[in-house]
Amino acid sequence: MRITCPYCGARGLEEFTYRGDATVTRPSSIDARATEAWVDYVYLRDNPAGLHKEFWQHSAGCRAWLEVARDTTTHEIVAVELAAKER
Amino acid sequence: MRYSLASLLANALTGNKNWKPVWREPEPKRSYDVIIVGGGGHGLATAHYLAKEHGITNVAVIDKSYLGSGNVGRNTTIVRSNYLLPGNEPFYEWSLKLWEGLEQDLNYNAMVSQRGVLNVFHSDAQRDSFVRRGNAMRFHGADAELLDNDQVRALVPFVDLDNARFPIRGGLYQPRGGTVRHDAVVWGYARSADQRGVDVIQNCAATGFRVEKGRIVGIETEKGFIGAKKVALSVAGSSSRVGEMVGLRLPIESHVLQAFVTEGIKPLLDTVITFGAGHFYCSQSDKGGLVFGGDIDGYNTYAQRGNLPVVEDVAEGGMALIPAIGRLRILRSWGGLLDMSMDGSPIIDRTDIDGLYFNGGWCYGGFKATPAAGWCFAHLIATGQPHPYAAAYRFDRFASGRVIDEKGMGAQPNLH
Amino acid sequence: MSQINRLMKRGLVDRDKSISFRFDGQRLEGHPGDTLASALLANGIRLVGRSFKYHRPRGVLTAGSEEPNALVELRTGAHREPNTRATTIELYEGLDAASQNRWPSLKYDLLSVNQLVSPIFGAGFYYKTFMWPASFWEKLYEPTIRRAAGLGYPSKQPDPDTYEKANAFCDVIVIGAGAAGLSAALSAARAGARVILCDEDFVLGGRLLAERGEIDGKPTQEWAAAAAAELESFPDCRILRRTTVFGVYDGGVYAAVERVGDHLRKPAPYTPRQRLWRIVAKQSVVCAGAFERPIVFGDNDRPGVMLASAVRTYVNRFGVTPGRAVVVFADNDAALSTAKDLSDSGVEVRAIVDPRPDASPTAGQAATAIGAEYVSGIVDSVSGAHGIKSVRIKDTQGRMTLFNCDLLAVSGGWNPAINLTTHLGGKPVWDEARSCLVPGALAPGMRVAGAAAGRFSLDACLASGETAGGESARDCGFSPAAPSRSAPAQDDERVTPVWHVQSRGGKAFVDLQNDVTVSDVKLAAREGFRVPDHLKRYTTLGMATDQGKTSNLNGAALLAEVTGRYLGSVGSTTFRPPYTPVAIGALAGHHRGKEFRPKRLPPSHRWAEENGAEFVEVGAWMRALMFPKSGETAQETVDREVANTRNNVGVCDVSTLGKIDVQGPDAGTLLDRVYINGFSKLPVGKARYGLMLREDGFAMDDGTTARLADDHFYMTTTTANAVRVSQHLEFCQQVLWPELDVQTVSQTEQWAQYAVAGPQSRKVIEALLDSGQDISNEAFPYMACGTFTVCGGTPARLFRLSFSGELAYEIGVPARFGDALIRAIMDDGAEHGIGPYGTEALGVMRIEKGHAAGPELNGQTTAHDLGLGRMMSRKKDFIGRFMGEREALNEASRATLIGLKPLDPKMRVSAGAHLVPRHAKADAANDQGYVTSQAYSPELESFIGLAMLSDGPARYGEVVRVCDPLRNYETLAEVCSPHFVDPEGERLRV
Amino acid sequence: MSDLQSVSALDGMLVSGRHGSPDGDAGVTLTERADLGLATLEVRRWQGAALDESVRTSYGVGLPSAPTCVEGKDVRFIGVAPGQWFAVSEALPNEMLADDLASKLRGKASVADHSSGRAVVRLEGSAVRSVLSKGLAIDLDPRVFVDGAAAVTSIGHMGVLIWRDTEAFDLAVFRSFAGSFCAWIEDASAEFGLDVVTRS
Ligand SMILES: Cc1cc2nc3c(=O)[nH]c(=O)nc-3n(C[C@H](O)[C@H](O)[C@H](O)COP(=O)(O)OP(=O)(O)OC[C@H]3O[C@@H](n4cnc5c(N)ncnc54)[C@H](O)[C@@H]3O)c2cc1C
Ligand SMILES: NC(=O)c1ccc[n+]([C@@H]2O[C@H](COP(=O)([O-])OP(=O)(O)OC[C@H]3O[C@@H](n4cnc5c(N)ncnc54)[C@H](O)[C@@H]3O)[C@@H](O)[C@H]2O)c1
Ligand SMILES: Cc1cc2nc3c(=O)[nH]c(=O)nc-3n(C[C@H](O)[C@H](O)[C@H](O)COP(=O)(O)O)c2cc1C
Ligand SMILES: [Zn+2]
Repeated sequence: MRITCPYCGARGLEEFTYRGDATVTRPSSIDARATEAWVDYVYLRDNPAGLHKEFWQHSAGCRAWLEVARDTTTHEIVAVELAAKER
Repeated sequence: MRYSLASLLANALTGNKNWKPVWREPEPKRSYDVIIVGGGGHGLATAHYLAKEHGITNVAVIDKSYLGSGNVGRNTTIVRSNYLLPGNEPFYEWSLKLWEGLEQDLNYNAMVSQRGVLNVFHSDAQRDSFVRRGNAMRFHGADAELLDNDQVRALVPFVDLDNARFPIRGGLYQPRGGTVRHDAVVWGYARSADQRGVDVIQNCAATGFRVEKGRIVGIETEKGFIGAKKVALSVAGSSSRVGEMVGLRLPIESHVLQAFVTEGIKPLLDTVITFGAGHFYCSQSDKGGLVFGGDIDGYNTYAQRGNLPVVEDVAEGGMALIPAIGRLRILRSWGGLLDMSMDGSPIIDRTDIDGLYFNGGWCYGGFKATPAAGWCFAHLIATGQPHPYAAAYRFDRFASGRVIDEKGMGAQPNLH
Repeated sequence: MSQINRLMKRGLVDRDKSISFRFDGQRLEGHPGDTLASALLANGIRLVGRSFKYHRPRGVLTAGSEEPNALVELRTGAHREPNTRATTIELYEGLDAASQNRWPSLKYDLLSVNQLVSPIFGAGFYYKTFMWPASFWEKLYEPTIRRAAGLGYPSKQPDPDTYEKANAFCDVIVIGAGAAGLSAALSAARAGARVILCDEDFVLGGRLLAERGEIDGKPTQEWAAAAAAELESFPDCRILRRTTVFGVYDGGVYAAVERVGDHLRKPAPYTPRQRLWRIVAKQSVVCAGAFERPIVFGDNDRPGVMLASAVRTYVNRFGVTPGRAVVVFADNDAALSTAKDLSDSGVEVRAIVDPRPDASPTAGQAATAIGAEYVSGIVDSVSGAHGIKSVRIKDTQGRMTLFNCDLLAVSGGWNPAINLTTHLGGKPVWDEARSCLVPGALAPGMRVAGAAAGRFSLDACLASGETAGGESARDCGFSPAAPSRSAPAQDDERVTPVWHVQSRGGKAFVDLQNDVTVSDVKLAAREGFRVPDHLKRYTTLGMATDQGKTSNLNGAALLAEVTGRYLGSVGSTTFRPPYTPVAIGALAGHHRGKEFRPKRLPPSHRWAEENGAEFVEVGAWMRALMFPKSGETAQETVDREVANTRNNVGVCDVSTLGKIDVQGPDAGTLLDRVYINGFSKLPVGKARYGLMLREDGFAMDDGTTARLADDHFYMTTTTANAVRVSQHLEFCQQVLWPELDVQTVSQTEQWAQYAVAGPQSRKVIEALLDSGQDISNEAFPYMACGTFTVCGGTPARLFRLSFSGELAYEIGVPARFGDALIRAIMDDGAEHGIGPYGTEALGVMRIEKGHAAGPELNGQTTAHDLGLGRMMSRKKDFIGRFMGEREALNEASRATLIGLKPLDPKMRVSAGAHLVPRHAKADAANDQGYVTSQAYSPELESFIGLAMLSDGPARYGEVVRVCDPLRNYETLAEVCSPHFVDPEGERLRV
Repeated sequence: MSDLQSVSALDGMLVSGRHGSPDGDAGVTLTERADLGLATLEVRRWQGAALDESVRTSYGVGLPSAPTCVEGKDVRFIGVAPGQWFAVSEALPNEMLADDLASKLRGKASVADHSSGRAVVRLEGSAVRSVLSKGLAIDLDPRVFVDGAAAVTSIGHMGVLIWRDTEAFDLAVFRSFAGSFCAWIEDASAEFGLDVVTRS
């Protein structure tokens, strides 16, 4: 598998570190009532057969965290973006 | 037909014409007391124990493909009970006990081979954590031995003990661990369940679930709707996909683990060995091939195949541990879909839907669990109560924090 | 024996030169250009091996990598390679090969008795027996089975050869250099594309080398040579001979192995035996050709039964005839050229046997032309165990004719080599017209041409190759010339497949290597194993080293027949990488032995070596474990190092700690969010200990962070977690809080950092400092940090931190001064009695101080467990806060950090031992914790330990059992505070 | 100046002279580029334009927005990540480069010194691409990896920053890996012959 890093270009899988589901958002509240949101954030995952939006870091390259849209049934990569949208 | 040397001889004399199918191929009935979705090791074992231990025989096991097409047919067949945490150890030890009596129970030779499982370590810190584990095993009545380098050398003379990048400093050994012939487990359980009246139905994927007033009433399949009082999911790497059909969002990711086998060779390796400084574990099959594997590929997938970096990583680990395998050739590599859970431990539990039960999250280690998982899952389905050995395998442990994290890697499935 | 079967003419062997080699100890000769198989055949040797289960005598079946029978042990000693296919071994001077799976000899093999009891040894017999008594399985049955299983013997010595890996990139990879592949490569290269052409063979040409046709008026062998020469002339075309593409992976990654030195007695100096190629290609053209398939009949495994196309290969390419009197048995017209080529070479063809119900007139004509008999019928039986002597042919009327012959050339048609087209999941599809599986959906960028695509005629191969090569180039942005050839719309080949024939002979083998017979397939079907995958798993059909290249489809056809199904609907098993078996060494390359993983050496490494240090692997680092003096035991060394540090002063390289520069206006805010305690209010010039959690609330790492400037912090992490923490921070910055203005970068490599610890440490540091810099206790108190210069202007960072619990400093200089600084420290410290200490002594001192480290920060512990619960800020959100506050993570009953003092100070508190109450049984029910770390404390003159104990801090003073049944050890110890030495920390502050 | 002797990262790791195949001219020459000024700069939030402006003023070039090199007055800037550059200088050796950058770019970029943290070697020769391709999984074709191109990647499990300077390749590897890097390069270049030139 090769991922096209928006900065470095296409590189082999071995240069990247996987982190998983990129659709989750860290809850903003630490209020006791936020339990469900936190459990969901930390432990529950989208795990679709098909298009999956996921975090990868180009850890052996530019170290940018990436949001990759990839088909989990074919490994086809549809889109790659930098996770940090502003700088 | 009972299997024995006598039956082999008798059949040989009659031209082997009288052997019967190992299981029937029934059409699904309109409904069952229990439908088990997933004809892997766990699903079939569950059916066997439901019938045998609980007398529940109006049961169907359905699988979307041929029996044993999932992980049970593609794993490296290592069985052991060398676990650390109290939530795990009694369960796996029970499983090992069931393996020990399996063939007599099933009247099927699954080639349970207690050739020993050796985990080598390379540092004092690693030794200390292995000792902690070995002692936990002893506390639970399992067998464990701490080996020094001479003892390691005696077991596996060709490992690179001293001249390695990470020299070996000893090993934790479980003599009762070993391997079991994977396909035989499938066929043995299927045959036994079938003989007890269970319908084993292949090529019949579950495609949907019918829930009425919070209670399961049956499932949609490729062969039409089948009614059921209880439905039990045991679909391993497909857990999320199947769960999604009934609205379950699971603490599980699907990952691929690759495995490899070399060309057959005369006996080389008489035990199961695991490298402690890289990703490599290996045993020799009865056919003569070295069966080995390493780490998972590390990304979510349903493609049932992996990529080259892991192949190389495993080979590097193999060469580092056993430099004599350089000239042996890999014959075939393949992959299986793992249901990696958030703490690396499994789930055997009820769901929020009445009558719907879940068994999954076995990660890369559920083959060894097959008998006990079937045993405990059957108990849960039959009695509605978790079996004591599987009492910790609950969904709610994630919310409560009572996770069972053997590796201490936290909620990142690909690190377990 | 001379080369009795060497033909006078033909072939690509150099008859002027001889190569001598050995087979089973017998000295033989061949020529350059031979394979081991062709040389054996030239010498009239037909029996080359024994089969897996029944130990049947076997000969050469094919001339390629699909060979199931002719497997040998190649080379000797540590170089021995079992199961090597004689058909692919290039002959070299001194080659030494032995037959395998036979005892005592190839001719007389005792285990061949197995075949007599084969009715019992049918498919899957072992599942039905060997169950009583249970204990006999490991003791008797299994060892017996195992000794019988396997084929060749592995060398048990380290592989003495070297391997390497290489990466290559191209526009178009062409796999296979037959008619199709050469055409494809030519059209792509001519268009200007970067091309890589791989062929597993050592000569390019594929079947062009084995046939006698013409292309553009040139004999095919010449055309192939010319095409190869033209390809060589393109600077952008790389030709890899002896290179098998064995796997297709995602993203256009093709894995190939090049046998760089296998055709030599030993690899040329400075070159590897094999090289793994990782080829990234935008487009690929698979031109892997096709495998001829056998027809299954009784005793079809006898030496002398050979595929018809292989016979042609031996005759036309190697100038060898595998026999002197030949019968051809084929269901297709293409195989007739075998008869013609043999006859043209002066070999007698006795008969052509055609099993097709609709017998073809061509076959009869072909027979007449060469004076052979034509029989419409089948092979009924074969005689001659070690090599066929005659075949009995049954014609359609049931009449039998006996033909004496020593070679039976068989062809059951062709199967495209679709293997590589399925590696990414593409399912092959059944082509009814051609009676074979052809590639289905292809991987992105992949094309298939020639016989691999089911285009069997030469014209079709050339044309489809040319088109595929051109189109691939076009898809890479080049403009290929219009194709010069057009493929015939319909291949002229008539296909009426005959999979097996009902004959009287003995066992009829479907899978030759694994000895799977027709009756095995029938038995499996009878027992319910009715899909190809079940058939495979139950009978092992297709699981041998050839992966069923010559047997899978015959097996499926038989299965279809016995289960009454249409073959096209039966399906197939899955092809998986590798295409042919690949040596593990090649996949590891350079990364073995000491080079398994790179090593990291800290700045003081050379100095430590000079000073007799013992080293230990800590992750990738090599760290000094201790500095033994002669005559000391390890314990004495460590005791001395500890005592000297506590009494005088010691120095230890701590450069391996992760060091992260955190800069920017929001640096403090980021730290507040990753640590459980606060950092934004830390004054400049101060350092603070911090603990960070994972988001699930468990501890992740700890370390000190110093504030060097308002917008500049310097974080340290544990050695083990340095990489993880960097990634974690980057995630926080880039994903969670991109709005923060903070930048992080690893500085681990930049700074050499030494801990100088002990009552005399200030004096040592003062001596290093350039004058005018004050580090008195007042000016530079505990937890101070600052920038200084040392030794005449070297910039240095100084931190007053202590892991040892003594007055201590960590001093950092740019790593290029690291070597000199440790020497300077030792020089300056000499008068104060300085001594180096290693990680072992460091560990002792941190245990004496009760500092948590790796064994306690094991990913299963919480801040509460580490006794740091109160550090968790209640004022802010931070990573892990919410989940860390879950009740289960803070219960008193959780195992919590404590100290242990053995009642008898001479007794160890063994790390890894479990803790149970003093008077309770040592079992799971009473298991209350475990020892994480242990040490001998010279200061306390006692062993001590750190442990995690349920409700620990409330139990100080209680005596518990320290149980280590694994090492058969037990002792009693008192629970105490983990701070054994100087609990108030007075020594730190002087 | 310091009394402490500076030791280069490759010192003692690779003997100078010929390694590997002794036949003909060495296919690769390795020269250590010691005492370079090496530093990273990372742009502060919203300071992109200002940083670029300051770099232009002080060093006479704009910062590249891709993994390529630009040659400024005394300093070469190499794009290594979004908003991050690796600076290399002979004129401002060792720590001087980072000091210079920090003083000139204050508030616009975070600067960190790496002059001691990397070993920089120059590889050149007829076989240089073949040798590098044994470890680098990037396309080194001269039309793809053009003069001035750069990449952060890895070589034999070691992190590396590589850039091309006409026909030579400069590689910055982490200091602690220098020994393993040397073992790797010795192995990879053995078939072509390796000439090692260390500082006299
Ligand atoms: C390469 C590899 C090596 C491994 N090595 C080991 C090891 O050495 N030791 C060990 O203990 N464990 C090992 N494991 C893990 C072990 O194989 C699994 O945890 C275990 O087999 C899972 O349980 P199972 O047998 O029931 O799963 P499976 O065999 O995967 O069964 C699940 C079944 O569910 C079916 N299914 C899925 N969806 C549907 C649907 N919609 N409808 C109907 N049926 C469906 C599938 O077809 C499949 O047959 C390994 C796994 C792999 C992949
Ligand atoms: N008349 C028939 O029935 C019939 C049937 C089949 C083939 N043929 C003839 O055979 C030829 C087929 O031409 P073609 O070019 O398609 O095939 P080919 O068999 O001539 O060439 C295939 C080449 O691919 C190589 N190869 C295969 N797999 C490889 C791999 N994984 N890695 C590297 N190399 C690999 C082989 O070594 C071989 O040289 C034609 O001449 C055709 O007429 C005829
Ligand atoms: C323990 C074990 C041993 C195996 N041994 C062999 C073998 O000797 N030969 C072989 O071709 N495949 C062997 N396989 C692999 C199977 O052929 C197959 O690849 C695997 O079961 C996955 O199925 P799939 O490749 O059809 O997806 C083995 C598999 C396992 C689990
Ligand atoms: Zn990148």
